[in-house]
Amino acid sequence: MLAIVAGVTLIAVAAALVLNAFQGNVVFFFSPSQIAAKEAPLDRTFRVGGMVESGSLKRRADGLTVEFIVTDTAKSIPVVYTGILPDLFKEGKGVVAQGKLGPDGAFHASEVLAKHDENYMPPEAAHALSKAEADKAAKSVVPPGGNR
Amino acid sequence: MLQAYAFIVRRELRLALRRKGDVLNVLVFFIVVASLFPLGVGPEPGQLRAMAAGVVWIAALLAAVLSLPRLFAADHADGTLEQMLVSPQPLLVIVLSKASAHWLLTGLPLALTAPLIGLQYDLPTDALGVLLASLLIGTPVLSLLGSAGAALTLGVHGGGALLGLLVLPLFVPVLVFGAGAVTSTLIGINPSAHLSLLGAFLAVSSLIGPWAACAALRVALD
Amino acid sequence: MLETTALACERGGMRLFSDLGVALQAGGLLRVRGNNGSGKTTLLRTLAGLTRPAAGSVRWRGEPIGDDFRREMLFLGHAAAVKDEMTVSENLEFSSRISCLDVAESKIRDALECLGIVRLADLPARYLSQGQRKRAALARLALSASVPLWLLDEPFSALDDEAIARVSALCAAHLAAGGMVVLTSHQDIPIAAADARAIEMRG
Amino acid sequence: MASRLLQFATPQAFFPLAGKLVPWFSVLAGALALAGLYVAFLVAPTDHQQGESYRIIFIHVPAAWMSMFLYVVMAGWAGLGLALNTRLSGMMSSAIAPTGAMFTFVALWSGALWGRPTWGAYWVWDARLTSELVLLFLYLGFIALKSAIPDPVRADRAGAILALVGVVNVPIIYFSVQWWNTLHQGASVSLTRAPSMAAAMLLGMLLMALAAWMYSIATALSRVRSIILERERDAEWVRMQRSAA
Repeated sequence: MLAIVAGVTLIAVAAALVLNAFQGNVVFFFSPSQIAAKEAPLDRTFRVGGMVESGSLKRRADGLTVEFIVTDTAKSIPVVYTGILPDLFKEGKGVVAQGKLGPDGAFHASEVLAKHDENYMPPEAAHALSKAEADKAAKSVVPPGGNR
Repeated sequence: MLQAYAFIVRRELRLALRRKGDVLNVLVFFIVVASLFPLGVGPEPGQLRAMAAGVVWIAALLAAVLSLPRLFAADHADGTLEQMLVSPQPLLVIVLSKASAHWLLTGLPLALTAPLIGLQYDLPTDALGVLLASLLIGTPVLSLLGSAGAALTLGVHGGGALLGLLVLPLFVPVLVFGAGAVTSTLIGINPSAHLSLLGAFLAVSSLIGPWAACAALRVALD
Repeated sequence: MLETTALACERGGMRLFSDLGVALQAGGLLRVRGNNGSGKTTLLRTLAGLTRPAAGSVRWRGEPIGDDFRREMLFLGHAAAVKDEMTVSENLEFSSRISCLDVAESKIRDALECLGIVRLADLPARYLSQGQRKRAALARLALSASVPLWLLDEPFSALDDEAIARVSALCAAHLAAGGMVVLTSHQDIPIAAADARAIEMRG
Repeated sequence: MASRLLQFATPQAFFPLAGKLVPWFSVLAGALALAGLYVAFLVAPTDHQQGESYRIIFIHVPAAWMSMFLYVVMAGWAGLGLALNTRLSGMMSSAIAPTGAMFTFVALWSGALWGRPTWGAYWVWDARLTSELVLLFLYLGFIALKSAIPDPVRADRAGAILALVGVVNVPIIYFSVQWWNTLHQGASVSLTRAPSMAAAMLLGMLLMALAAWMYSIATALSRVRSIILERERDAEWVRMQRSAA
């Protein structure tokens, strides 16, 4: 009898802790709006996530440093990155960069991460979809985890 | 019930302290393994800081696996384990006190020395605090699931390596959430999510581990 | 009190015995004879609830054996169950406490005295001879008068005549007080018992 | 009905039955595999993003499904054996394990080969590949434990306990790796959840999955026959079987 009671309480505790893990402000990364609102840590590396603004990708004279703007359609933040961009990095697509806020207000990234999604479909369907995506992306973007 | 738990744990501690070597060996092994990595990977602080949590946690896992076979082997050899199984005490109490004694002798010392190693790896103080917290929550899992592994491989030829193969995959969530908690503080992410998931896994393991250990002991001594 | 119905046991896939019916009442002594490998030890371990029978059942007071049964049973196997790192009295104290027996210091010494090894009380068990280790294990009998069922596997092995006399006296006293003893042995040691029976295990 | 089924529960009665079933399932597996491969390579269209390299999905996904499904089935048989003390269930769990491990290995390799053209690396610490790797270790642990214990009865029971502990942990391991993976790999912004599979592709994958399932049953049944012979070698009916053959 005691074992059953102990078993049930343990499972309840486990479930509660898992739920707590999800409700907490699980931030994978900070959005440009949060950075503008000074929520991101200033003196420490953190991650910024958002959409790469189309047409904002510029390569500096030294050929290695790139600049682009990450936006969540509300605010945007310039990002400076020295290194090779991942082959899946594209304007208009999502990106997450890890680095620090520089004194000049730009985000100096030490690492840029991109990930392809798992959709597989014939080319024609893809064109139709991407047109729909473009309209939707313009309206609103929410990073997963829904931070407060 | 609780009284039996207390004096079995006291007996385990008394036995262990009479063979001090075993307890210290595990601790020294943990420190040596954790100190080998900078020699192998290079002293560059940024790099060390990034892998500190992983190294410390993996060293803790290996140290635990190293010390698990002794959990039941000595008592099995001299027949005292058999006496415990026929004693009026519920087998669950015996398994829990053995696992607790194992944690007090390996998990706890590892957790307390980990911050020192964290300093070697240039971890900031708040990350050291999270490292200690994650180890305090995570190492009991090593003893709980580990005791099931030790019972399964009791008296089996080649038990040590086999035990590692059995329990290390089960320790993956502990490694992921434990090390993850520390690395997330390094990139400004609140570790509470990791720590509470670690706690959830501890709760689940305190259910699965003892059940499996009891069943395995009955099978081993059948 | 203790009874088995159609009990059958296997070892390594080989059937040792089957259809074994045994019954034991208060004051009953049961000797289990048989040559090596005939299943004597397996039978005792099955009665103690350690080994799972291939068929049939073991009942104590009409109920299948479980936690309560273990409160009223003492099982001593081949192994002396004595820790080398602990002294003789520490060993006895632990084995008695784990069997929920009241363990005053004086009682421990009396039990050791009863088995003639009280002078070894504070010696780590590592230094004991095989016979002394067996005596240290059997000392528990002197504390277990209140435990009705004694299951003893080869209690007399490795013992000298003096120790054998002490152990058989303990058994006789236990039987006289209404206790029950099941023991396996190759030697025919006389033990006074009102209801003494024996079974022969054919290999 | 149950009593009729139970009479097949003894190894001796199950041995001839398994013998009759093996050819049926093998033929079924072969037919389904041919149909599946035909659909996979000749009917299914190319993919908009990955062109032809995505076709490995017809091996990778069924293998991954089978690797997890077989672990659950193995744990089920093992748990049954532990509870009912029936020898045949323990043998079935031993018979399934190697096939499950093989599918896990195939899933891993096909995942890695697929990672090469798309993510640019043979091994990618993607959540699925990593938790699949851990699943392979769980299979290997089960097989190693059962072969390390000489006494078959104890081996079955110890293996059952390990399998049950494993089956509870598999979802937890997958979840923890998923969580860890999104942090390491960096969670990219996910937009709409578009329909992810074209009809023909789905059909190809289902056919291959069914083929894999039939294959597993066929191999498990033939393997359990050899386990039964091995375990019951000194039983009367096995000796008669051998003398008659």
